[in-house]
Amino acid sequence: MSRVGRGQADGLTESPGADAADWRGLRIGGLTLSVRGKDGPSEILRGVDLRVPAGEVTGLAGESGSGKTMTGLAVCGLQPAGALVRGTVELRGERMLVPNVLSLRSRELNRVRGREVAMVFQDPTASLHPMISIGGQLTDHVRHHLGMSKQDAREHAVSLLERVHVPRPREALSRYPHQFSGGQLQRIAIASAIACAPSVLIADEPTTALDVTVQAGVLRLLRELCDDLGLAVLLVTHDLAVMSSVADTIAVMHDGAIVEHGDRRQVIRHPRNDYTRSLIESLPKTPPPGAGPYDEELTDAR
Amino acid sequence: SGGGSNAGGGKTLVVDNSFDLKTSDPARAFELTGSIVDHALYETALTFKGGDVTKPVPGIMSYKESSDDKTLTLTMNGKHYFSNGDPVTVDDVVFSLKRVQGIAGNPSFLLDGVTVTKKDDKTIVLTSASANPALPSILPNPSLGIVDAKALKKHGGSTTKSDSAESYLNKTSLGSGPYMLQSYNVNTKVVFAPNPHYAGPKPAYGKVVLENVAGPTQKINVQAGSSQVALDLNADQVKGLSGGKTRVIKGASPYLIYLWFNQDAAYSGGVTDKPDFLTAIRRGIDYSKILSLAGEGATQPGGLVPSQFLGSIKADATDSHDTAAAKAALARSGYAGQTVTFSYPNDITVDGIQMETFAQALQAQWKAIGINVSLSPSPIATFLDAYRGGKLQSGIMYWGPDYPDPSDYLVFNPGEDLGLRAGWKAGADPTVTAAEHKAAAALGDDRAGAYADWQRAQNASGPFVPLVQPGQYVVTSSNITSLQLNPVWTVDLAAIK
Amino acid sequence: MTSLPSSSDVELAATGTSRAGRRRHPLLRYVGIRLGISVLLLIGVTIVTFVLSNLVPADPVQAALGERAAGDPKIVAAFRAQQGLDKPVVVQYFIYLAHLLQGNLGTSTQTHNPVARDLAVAFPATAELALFVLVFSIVIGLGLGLIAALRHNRLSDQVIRVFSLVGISIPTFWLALAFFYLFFYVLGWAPGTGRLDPATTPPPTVTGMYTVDALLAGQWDTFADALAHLVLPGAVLTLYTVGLLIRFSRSGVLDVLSQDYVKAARAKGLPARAVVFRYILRGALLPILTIVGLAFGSLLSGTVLTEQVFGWGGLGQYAYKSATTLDLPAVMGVGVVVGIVYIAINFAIDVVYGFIDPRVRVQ
Amino acid sequence: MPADLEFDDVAVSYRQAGRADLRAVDGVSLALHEGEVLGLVGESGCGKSTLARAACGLEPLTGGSIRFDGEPVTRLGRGRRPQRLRRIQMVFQNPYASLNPRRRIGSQIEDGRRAVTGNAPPVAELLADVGLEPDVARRYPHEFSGGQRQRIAIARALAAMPRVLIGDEPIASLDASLQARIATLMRDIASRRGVSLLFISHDLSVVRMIADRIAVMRAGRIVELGTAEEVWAHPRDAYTRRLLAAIPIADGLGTLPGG
Amino acid sequence: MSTDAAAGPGGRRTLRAPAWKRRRRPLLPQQWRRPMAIVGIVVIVFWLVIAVLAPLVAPYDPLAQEFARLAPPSAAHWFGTDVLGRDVLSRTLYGSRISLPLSLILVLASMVIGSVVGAIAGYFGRVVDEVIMRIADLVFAFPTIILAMIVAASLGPSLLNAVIALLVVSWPSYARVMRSLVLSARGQEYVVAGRLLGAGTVRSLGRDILPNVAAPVLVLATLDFGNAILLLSGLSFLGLGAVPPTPEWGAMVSDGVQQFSSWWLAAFPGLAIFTVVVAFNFVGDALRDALDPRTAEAVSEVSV
Ligand SMILES: Nc1ncnc2c1ncn2[C@@H]1O[C@H](COP(=O)(O)OP(=O)(O)OP(=O)(O)O)[C@@H](O)[C@H]1O
Ligand SMILES: Nc1ncnc2c1ncn2[C@@H]1O[C@H](COP(=O)(O)OP(=O)(O)OP(=O)(O)O)[C@@H](O)[C@H]1O
Ligand SMILES: [Mg+2]
Ligand SMILES: [Mg+2]
Repeated sequence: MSRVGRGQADGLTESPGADAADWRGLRIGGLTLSVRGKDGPSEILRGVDLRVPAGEVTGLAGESGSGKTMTGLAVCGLQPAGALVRGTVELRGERMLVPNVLSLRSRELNRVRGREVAMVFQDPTASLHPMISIGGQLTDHVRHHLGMSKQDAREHAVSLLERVHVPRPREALSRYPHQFSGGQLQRIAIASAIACAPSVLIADEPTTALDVTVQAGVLRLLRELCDDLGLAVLLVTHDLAVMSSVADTIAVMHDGAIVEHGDRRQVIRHPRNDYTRSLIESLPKTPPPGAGPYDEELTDAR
Repeated sequence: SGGGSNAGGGKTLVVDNSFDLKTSDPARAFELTGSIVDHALYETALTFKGGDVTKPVPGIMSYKESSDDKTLTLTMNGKHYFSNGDPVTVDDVVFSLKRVQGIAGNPSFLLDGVTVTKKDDKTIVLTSASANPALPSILPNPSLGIVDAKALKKHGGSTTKSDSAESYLNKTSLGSGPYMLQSYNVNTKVVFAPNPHYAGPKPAYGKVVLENVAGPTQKINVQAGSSQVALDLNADQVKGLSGGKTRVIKGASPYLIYLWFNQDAAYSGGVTDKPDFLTAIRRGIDYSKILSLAGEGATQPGGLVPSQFLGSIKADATDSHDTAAAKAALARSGYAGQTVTFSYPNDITVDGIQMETFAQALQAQWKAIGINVSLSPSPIATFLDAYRGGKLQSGIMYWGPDYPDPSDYLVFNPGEDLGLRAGWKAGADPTVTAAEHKAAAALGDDRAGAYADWQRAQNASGPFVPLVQPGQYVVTSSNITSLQLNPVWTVDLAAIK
Repeated sequence: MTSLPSSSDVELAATGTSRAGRRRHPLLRYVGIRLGISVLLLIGVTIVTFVLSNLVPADPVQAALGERAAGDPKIVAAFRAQQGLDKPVVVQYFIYLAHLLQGNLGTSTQTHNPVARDLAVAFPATAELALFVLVFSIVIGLGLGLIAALRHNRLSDQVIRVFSLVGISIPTFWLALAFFYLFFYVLGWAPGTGRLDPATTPPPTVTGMYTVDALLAGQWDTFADALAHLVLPGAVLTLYTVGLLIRFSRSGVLDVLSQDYVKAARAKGLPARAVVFRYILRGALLPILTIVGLAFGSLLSGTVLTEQVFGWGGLGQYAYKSATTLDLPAVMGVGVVVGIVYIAINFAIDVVYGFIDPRVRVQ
Repeated sequence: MPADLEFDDVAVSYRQAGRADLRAVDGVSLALHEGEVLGLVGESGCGKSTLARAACGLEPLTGGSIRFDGEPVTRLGRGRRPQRLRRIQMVFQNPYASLNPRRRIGSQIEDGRRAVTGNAPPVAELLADVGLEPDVARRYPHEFSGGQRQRIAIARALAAMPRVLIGDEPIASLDASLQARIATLMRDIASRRGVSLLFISHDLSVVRMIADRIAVMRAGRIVELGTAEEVWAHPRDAYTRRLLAAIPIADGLGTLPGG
Repeated sequence: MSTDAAAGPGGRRTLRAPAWKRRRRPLLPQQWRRPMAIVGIVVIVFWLVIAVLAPLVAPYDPLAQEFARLAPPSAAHWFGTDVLGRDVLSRTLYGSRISLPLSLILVLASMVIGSVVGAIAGYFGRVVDEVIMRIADLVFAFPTIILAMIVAASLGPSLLNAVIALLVVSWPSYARVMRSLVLSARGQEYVVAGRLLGAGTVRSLGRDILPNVAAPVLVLATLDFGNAILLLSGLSFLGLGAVPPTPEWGAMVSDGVQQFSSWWLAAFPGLAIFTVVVAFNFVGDALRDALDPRTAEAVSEVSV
């Protein structure tokens, strides 16, 4: 838990004030995180600065172990027990303004996460409870946060499943995770994340466990949701190709810090940082396959 | 909480006993607890008065013995009634005795060679093939309790092996004793209620609970007042219990704890069948230590017959501790350090004492004179199996009287039951056998002397070493004023006041 | 390994559904298989008990008959014939099995009672103790295990762990003695041995468990008495069982805590209570259930030492007495009964598994 | 071109409790020519690994036959693998699981050398081949990164002087930055040593870089087979087309893959 | 939590590997620094020293019956004397020479037997596996102590027979753990790789599988050690184990039962049992924590 943040804790403000029009989304400033490791404390994040504006997909790339996941978790207050977090995570949504998520007490935090900040994890088979029905997992937080009745929540869940293109949504509610394919599960997980209409969605490698064809579908869905709902999406992935296709801006992380953040075209084509460059150079040099219609329109689909 | 509480009509008495109960059918029961139970439920043809077992007295019947001790005439003695109100008849007595013989249960040997005949409605005659001077002393045995023949026949009772009345008798007693069975659980407790038709004086307690409790716990129970009588405590346990809330009653136990050494070359290991070795063994025993282990009241027996019985003798000088003599004898015996295996049952106690305690003490004492002994404990069941087969090299065991007569001890002779267990075959020791025959044949006042002579012959060359006759202790709460110990039925529940 | 049904997920989903829909009563089939396995195990148990008792080198006749009677060949022969000991072993087994199916477990050589009747008294005694212990242990053990796991590596976790390890490390026979000495002998707080005060008449038998029967009969004094007698042996066994349950529920919950779905539930902003009871406990339910079943099984047979000290007159004491006196019908009876209970519990747990785990339920 | 490894109508089924058998590989006919690099692509669960395992004799065939050097590949039972078949070697997906953590690198590679008679190259040479210093032979697997481990695994496979090398998604568990490098390494070594390579991957863009020919598999069947360029540029099968369309391209243009 | 677990053979979660520097050997010296483990080790070392040096540290001969009987603890006899007038302290100290080596033998023997049987079941699978595991199930279904009692009662009491009796009931837990470990190890890629390079059954089991599954089994053994002491002393307590005058702890406690008011007879040997058992449990628990989670699971499933 944050020690520094406590001092300025003024909790969260429902409905943002006058400066609300300024910008919406998530702003991470000077985020550091250290855990007590086997040989003394080790810094996992060393001052992460990142802006995730609403209506955009912000990609967070970097090699394994660079701290991408930890950044996402820290934003939701899900850092490992005993970890020391400092810095600010400012959240500005339609309904809520939180000067620093890190300084919230757990009950306040519970009002924020799931409702304003939602998270999608890498492996959908692991992130859904195997013994609770899809309906149960889609509605419990909705009823908690929005105070919906059971019936309303179920109707809402059906519309959510429709939204993420899960076939036969009504039947799906009474089924269990093992009865779905990985891609469907990831869609369900996304549905659960957007159920309370959050303003920020953190997706931690949402497609790594999926096949390319399925991945393509999920990526499209993310893009669609971001555009339609005006979500601020933080997409964590190590795959620059994936990043290149959906992210508006790309941040590259190395050893617990952001080393480069810029427009995706600029980052991919003209990386400024050496580390980014080495990442990009290691990609297979592949022209686009012949089959797919090389669609100019799609290129700047926003 | 149970102590003397007034439950229903009368006071409740709780007696703690470490159960060896198997059945309450008198014709089948032959264990200590069974005797306590059956003595309270059933009257016998003859009986003993209090703790005196030297002279049988009339029970349901009075007796007259023929001069050759072969015929015993029993005559109905006053009126006795079963708990259901029916009078006890001669037929009931005949049926009961024949049933014991017929169903071939544990106690049927008591009437081996005895023919039971009804003479008339008042008299029966018991005839034995050979002189049977012990018969009057055998008849008070609770196993020979008189059951209601008419009622029992209705529930499968018969005088043959087809008898199936046992389970009925384990629920309902059919006796004329002071109590009748109220409830019976072979593992936990037996509860008695007074027999309304009992011919004798009404017992002091309206309800008696005989409860299965391990020895050490009995002590606590009496101290805590949750029971009034504890039957299985040893000298160490009763220390400090006299006075105050509890009272200790001491008596001599009828048990004889003895050692045996196998005479069969196949099992003797070339050691235990040497007379000199046996001498070393006897002189190597520190009886004072043994007696201190057995506790106050224990005595060193002179022979195999316990002190209460006719023909018992006192220990003499040859049975004293003398390490020098022991070592000398050992040297003569040619013993060369072989390990002698010493067996004993480790899950039973005699008057609260474990055989194990003695065994360990003896092991150490013999070690001091140079004999290596290794102890070999086993549960009584496995122990008996090997022991009865005569396969054990040596060991310690006890003998409880089947009936209070020295003839019960003739089994310790060459070729007899216990003699064989020590590998002592018939004809192995003519001197002892001669003495045995003399004792068995003796009549009347000659018997005591003949049995004493027989025991001395045993001591001189036999494989048995009488080790100790323990003391018997009963702890009662101080409000118990009268309790009589008896070697045959341990304690008369009805006589406790 | 995960092998996600793949291909374009939209397509396959349709076929997946219909396939699942067509399958008939997968649960029934599952239960059937479990039942079959249980029956096989049961037969195995009867064979083992039978073989074991026949391997016993000592002669049961000697143990059953008294000093004098065992020397009498007539009596011995009568006894052998009555017990069926004169027939070939295989025949004996089938006779045994046939009797078993009729609920006839033979007659104890020691108590002269039908073994079934002895067990009908001994089993409820132990079951009462075991259930009493189990109820307390589950409440305390699972609660503490949960707390320890949730407070992983903090002081409370360490304290609970030490407590649990101490619980499973104390020799029960010694603790039983110590408790008895202290609370009965020295302090006089607890009642003595046995299940009831000697003067108390047991309540009319319905279940054979005195507390339950007393309640059914409305005998409050008897109930209080029976309960008071349960406390000491109960406490001794509870300490051990609690230790066991803490240990396993803690590790079970820790396993679940590291699962992504717990993280996901927390990320949804659910209150801590909902996360714990809805997500964590449900996830840990199966391993915990297994442990509870095992604990009950081990309680049934693990009471031997405690029953010995407290003179409980239950299955443990009965087993001990029959084993040492080589009362073979009784030993076999105990073996079969404990085996049946163990197998039945495992079967029940398997079935419950099937009901609560959708992966089994709708495979 | 003569074929080193020939699949002829191969089928492999798995038994499933309470369900019909699963035909994981369903009538595959395929030939791996001498010195060729054949890429096998397809989605998760389509049967790629099963086919690879069958080629090593690790799965019993339910139909068809696999021939190596003209002789059938027999099932690997309890006994030791016949000398002849040890010329087929495999590199596995997970570099963390494919090396015995309790044994030194050197001795594990030695195992490979001892597997076949004949003069296998020395350990140092094998390590140099995969770009590692000779002195790493004394170390244990946990001291290496994933990429290094995969190199070691390749060296071990090469030590047995294989004629056919099968890579079952050898790059799938590596960091993106390493994938292309390891794939190229495998190709280079294979061509240098004249080994035929069956390279399995679900990443078409990498396979395309190194394979001579590409086979596309779906639900246990080969749906398309052709030269790398053909398959990449002019896929005939609809499924292949969809697969290709789904590949995201790191061009910085924001092209959403088709789904 | 490092991602190591996920990088395990199942490869269930991560498709990519974590950085190599995070990879650690399973046993960390860190685990030994926990207070519980330290206490455990100190106590075990204490008892080991006592066991080795008993003749030097014990004040008297444990068998000498030369003192006042049933004397309470005093300056001359710290732990008092027993029924036969032996020094309880000396007997308790000498007791470590009985319990520790015997439990070790029991644990080692059941570990070896169980592991071999379990490894065979896991490696060969199919019928072999079925038969072996059903037998193990049977032993589980049969009440441990009762089974041990029957064996001990029929073989006759002796420590060796008690060990044999307990061996009969204790091998299956090792077999189960070993089987499940071998079962998962069998499919490991390095095992398959070894087989492809021509390793036969023996070499594959001995080189690739067993060394890699030894750690959890050893941890189970440590955890089981306490259990073994408890069971052995329990049998002796029932008179089915140690033969007098051997100073065995369980038998000494049982002597104490006979003399309730002489509390010192039972109290001290009981404490001795407790300290050893709890020490082994402390160490075993710490060791289990040090194992990586997947294998720890296999251990925890069985050690009831
Ligand atoms: N629970 C934890 N406790 C301590 N350290 C942790 C924990 N989880 C992760 N770490 C460490 O934090 C660092 C960053 O991990 P993180 O999971 O954020 O990396 P990542 O960039 O997401 O990598 P990947 O691409 O493999 O998912 C790593 O060095 C990792 O070992
Ligand atoms: N041992 C097995 N038992 C039963 N089914 C199996 C087994 N191994 C694989 N399968 C099934 O066979 C099918 C093909 O599996 P295979 O491992 O060959 O696929 P793959 O193409 O290698 O997939 P991936 O890309 O995920 O490795 C899958 O549906 C899988 O679930
Ligand atoms: Mg990550
Ligand atoms: Mg595969």
